[in-house]
Amino acid sequence: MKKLMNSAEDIVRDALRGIAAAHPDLAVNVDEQVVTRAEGPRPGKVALVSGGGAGHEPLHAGFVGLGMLDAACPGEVFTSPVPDQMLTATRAVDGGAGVVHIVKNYTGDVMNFQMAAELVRDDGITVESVIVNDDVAIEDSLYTAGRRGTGATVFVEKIAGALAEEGGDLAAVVAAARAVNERSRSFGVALTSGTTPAKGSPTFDLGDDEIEMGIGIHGEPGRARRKMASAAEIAEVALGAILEDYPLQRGDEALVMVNGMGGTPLLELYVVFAEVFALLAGRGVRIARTLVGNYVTSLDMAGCSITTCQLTPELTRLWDAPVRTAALRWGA
Amino acid sequence: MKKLMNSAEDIVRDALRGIAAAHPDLAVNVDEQVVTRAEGPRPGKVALVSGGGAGHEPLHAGFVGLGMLDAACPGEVFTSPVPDQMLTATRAVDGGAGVVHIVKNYTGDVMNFQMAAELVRDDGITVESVIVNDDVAIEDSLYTAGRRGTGATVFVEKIAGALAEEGGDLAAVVAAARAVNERSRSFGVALTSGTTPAKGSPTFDLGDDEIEMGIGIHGEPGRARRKMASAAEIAEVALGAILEDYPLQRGDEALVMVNGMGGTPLLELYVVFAEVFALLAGRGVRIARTLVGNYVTSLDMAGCSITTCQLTPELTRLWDAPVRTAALRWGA
Amino acid sequence: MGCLTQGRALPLMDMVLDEHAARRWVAAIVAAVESHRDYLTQLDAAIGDADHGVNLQRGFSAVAAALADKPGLTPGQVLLTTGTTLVSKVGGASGPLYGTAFREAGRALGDTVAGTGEQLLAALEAALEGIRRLGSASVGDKTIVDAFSPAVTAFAEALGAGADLAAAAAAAESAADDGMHATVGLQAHKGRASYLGPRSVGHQDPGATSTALIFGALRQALVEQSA
Amino acid sequence: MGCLTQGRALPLMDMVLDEHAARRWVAAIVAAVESHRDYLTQLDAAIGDADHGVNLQRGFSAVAAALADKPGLTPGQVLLTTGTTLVSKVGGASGPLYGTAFREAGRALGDTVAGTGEQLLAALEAALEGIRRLGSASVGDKTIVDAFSPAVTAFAEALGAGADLAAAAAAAESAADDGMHATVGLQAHKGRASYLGPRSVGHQDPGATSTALIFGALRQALVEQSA
Ligand SMILES: Nc1ncnc2c1ncn2[C@@H]1O[C@H](COP(=O)(O)OP(=O)(O)O)[C@@H](O)[C@H]1O
Ligand SMILES: Nc1ncnc2c1ncn2[C@@H]1O[C@H](COP(=O)(O)OP(=O)(O)O)[C@@H](O)[C@H]1O
Ligand SMILES: [Mg+2]
Ligand SMILES: [Mg+2]
Ligand SMILES: [Mg+2]
Ligand SMILES: [Mg+2]
Repeated sequence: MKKLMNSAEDIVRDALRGIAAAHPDLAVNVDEQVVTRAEGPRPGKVALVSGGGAGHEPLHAGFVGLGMLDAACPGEVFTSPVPDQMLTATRAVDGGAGVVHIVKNYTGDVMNFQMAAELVRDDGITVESVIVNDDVAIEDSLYTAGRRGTGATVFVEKIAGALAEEGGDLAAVVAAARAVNERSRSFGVALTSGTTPAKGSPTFDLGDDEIEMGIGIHGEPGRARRKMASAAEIAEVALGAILEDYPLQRGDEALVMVNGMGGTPLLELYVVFAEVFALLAGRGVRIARTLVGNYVTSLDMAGCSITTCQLTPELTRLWDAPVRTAALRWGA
Repeated sequence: MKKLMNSAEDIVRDALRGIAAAHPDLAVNVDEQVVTRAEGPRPGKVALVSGGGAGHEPLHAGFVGLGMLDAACPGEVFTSPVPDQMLTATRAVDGGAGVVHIVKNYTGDVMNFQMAAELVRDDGITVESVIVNDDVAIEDSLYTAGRRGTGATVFVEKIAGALAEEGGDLAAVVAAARAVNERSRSFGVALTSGTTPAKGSPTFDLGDDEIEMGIGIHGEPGRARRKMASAAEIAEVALGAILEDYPLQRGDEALVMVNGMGGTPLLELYVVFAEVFALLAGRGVRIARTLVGNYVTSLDMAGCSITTCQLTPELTRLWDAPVRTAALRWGA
Repeated sequence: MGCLTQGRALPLMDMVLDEHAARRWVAAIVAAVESHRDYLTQLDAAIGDADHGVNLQRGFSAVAAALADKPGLTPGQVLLTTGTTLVSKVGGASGPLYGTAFREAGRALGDTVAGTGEQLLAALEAALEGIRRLGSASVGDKTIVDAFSPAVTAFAEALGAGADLAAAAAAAESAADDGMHATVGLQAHKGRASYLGPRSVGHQDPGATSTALIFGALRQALVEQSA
Repeated sequence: MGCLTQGRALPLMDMVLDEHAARRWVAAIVAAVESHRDYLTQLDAAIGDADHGVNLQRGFSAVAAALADKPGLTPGQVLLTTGTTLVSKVGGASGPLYGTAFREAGRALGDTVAGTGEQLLAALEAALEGIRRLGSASVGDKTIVDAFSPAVTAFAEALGAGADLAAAAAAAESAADDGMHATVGLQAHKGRASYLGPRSVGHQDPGATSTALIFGALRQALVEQSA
């Protein structure tokens, strides 16, 4: 393993030092691993806190700022943060109008955020949790861990963040976040395994002509392995799995993200996007808004994920609202 | 080799279809491989055209838009575009106030742009070329191909683009572009070789514990190989090479980019930035403006490059001016 | 129960879970996690995200430091400190689960300075109940519960059959081991491994494996006492 | 000079570079580039950017198509079309260089329908001059020029010594080959390979190699005619 780091133990804190140095708009508590907006809480504004294991950059710290998150708490690589971080973050951003925890649906994340929410409530802060679970590669069932939260997290954070920024109250912000999650689906494909700094070798082995379909964002293997295929075929399988679960109809408008897993160059992501666009156009679905790039990564894994969200005029309006963060920025 | 593509032959055109689909602000001529702003030329505005081999995305197409380029012409992967593309691009964006060709200093790019400039002049369009050559890993000499153009290209395109947007005349825009180039230096490090779609295997072999110092952006090996080292050591060597060539003094303000080569995740780039920041702070140099991310890539190569530019208040003002492109966006 | 043989330099006492035994237990876990770190991570790489060993090591080395700073605790406080430290240092799934387990065990012990077999059993039951409440996993889901639950049952049965603390802990260890081995054949229904569906079969669960280490450490701590 | 033996079905003529010979030359380059594509790319991977074979193949297959569309050309027009197509299809360093070379050669042939040895020599000299003007490389810089320049000199010397076109082309081919081999020991001063500094030594230059193929193709085209 070769990584640009000083030590596997310190990689997250070293990166936080870099984020602090690069983004004067952010306040970074390196020791507690909490990133907030430099200007502090805005009284009366609903605050959004998210967090999760590191290794998915720019998620979540790259989405802290005007029109999106108020705080992010990155855990160790691929490890949910601990309740103390979430507590610190929540206290730091509470503006008296309630705090929303945006939680990707992983056993660890859910349990740690749950413990944090209990502690926060002891402080008298109103907190609501929104679970993101958009990954169609996983069967949804009450008797399992349920679907993973992946690409839709960016949509939820952007749209709920916009509503909070313009003064939406806690119930409205939570409702918007849940609506975005419900209307969004994702599917991921890996061309290579990622390598965690701590383990130092690829998490799984993949042949030179094999790919994993239905992977998550923690380097875990997917549900099935198949032979390498063209971008067109891969897009068809991925989008097919999404549409089977959440059909998009002729006349629908969609927000679509083709997201890189960290080791795949933008050139290839645009190739995939061209295929996704053609497939949806063939069904009469219009891609009204787009993200192509690395937004929810899995260390140095090569591959991509596709996320769709069925838009409404209101969701489109909130998507277009100004945002000023390290990784997403427009209109401000 | 596994890449998200349909065929090595079509990867650039397929990606251009994706760019066209993703960015309605852009007009993409897929067959001729020319990307321009959708709104067409603005009469009286100096136009900026750049181009180079593909494989460096988001460079250059990702920098076409308000406040930056007017057109980009991507060649095949790692192959300079041909004069016809540059001619088409130049004709498409000429607003009567002259056109600037921003050319990275590679034999092929320089010769093709030179042939294009001759053809353009036959059309009666005034064209000036600005050569970007910021890479300190290469000795500068009249008797060689000279220094490569790498990271500084982004700085040149942003700052010259801002001046053109606000009405600067041809001489002023060219002077600004040259000033940025002269004040900028870069140094690149590879942890792995990239793989071109056409060749299908890594361009060079690198041991599991080796890195290449002083690489360019075309997958070519660097000037020296060494044992893998910590991010702190790597930053010190890279920044050392830069500062030896272009010293930054106590009190200087710098624009600094830590750029990923395509296969390196943002987490690691922030670790490197933290080290660069600390090293410059130790010399009393303030990093006033920053870019951390994938801006000038080399396919799927793992590694990074560091680019510094000594700022002036005027350059800082132009850097801060509004920009609205696929890959760089603020204030608009 | 109790160790009545004489003739050694150590002062003898009834076999109980006192502060020293509790500390020995935790110290033995610290050592086991340290020496099995890469093994646990390797297991997690196959069906999870390759961090279970690293997570536990981060947690238990913090536990060791926290306990070293706090002399003169009750056994309940030892376990409470252990759990609280795990909650705030581990993260992931195992952090809240083991953290809650040790906190619940510590609470169950109350302020006793010498936990009896029945008190330790109640503590272990409270730990299991905490894990179940938080993670809603049942036996057969391929999790910590597959080792923890049979271990507690075996401990109870051994006590009921008149075994001393050390013997009951040995029975618990062996049941945890069996439960751990049995996870190989299971398909995961909880935790990250469940994402693999049928592909999770054929791999041993990392959490069940660390649970077996925890019961091995308990036996070790109590056998040392009875030796 | 000229081929005066009789007794074959083909109509005989003085050995000249007519349209057919020019087309045969280009066709032989197309074939050589096709069969050496991966080899040239491999050479470029060692000291460049792994695209020289791909670049030339893209260019020369476009040349083949362009020429197939245009019957009835002068030899000069054949070379001009070749050069123009290369300029607009290849890109990189080799596109403008070879494109200019063929364009200059075509221009130098003027409107002759049957180029003599002297006319071909003048064309080759114009090609070399075009490469030099554009790339400012000298012999020893480890580029195309290291094969092209000695080839032109050998062609001139052979002609001066009374050789026919085929023999002069054979001399040029052999000189280009020697020049190509000699690049192995050189440090590059132009082109991408120069970025490697001393590390460029020990590798054969891809451009010098393709130049040797071009002169091999010329010999082949003219020997076929004289056979
Ligand atoms: N709901 C659950 N109940 C009990 N144990 C669980 C549950 N989910 C996961 N586990 C256990 O946690 C272990 C993984 O822990 P760890 O790797 O540290 O956390 P993470 O999965 O967050 O990376 C699994 O092997 C499994 O035994
Ligand atoms: N200035 C120059 N003059 C002559 N030949 C050159 C010059 N620069 C490069 N070359 C030749 O071009 C070859 C590389 O061509 P190619 O790989 O197609 O282009 P690129 O270097 O742009 O990828 C080199 O091997 C060298 O022989
Ligand atoms: Mg984890
Ligand atoms: Mg090239
Ligand atoms: Mg894990
Ligand atoms: Mg090349």
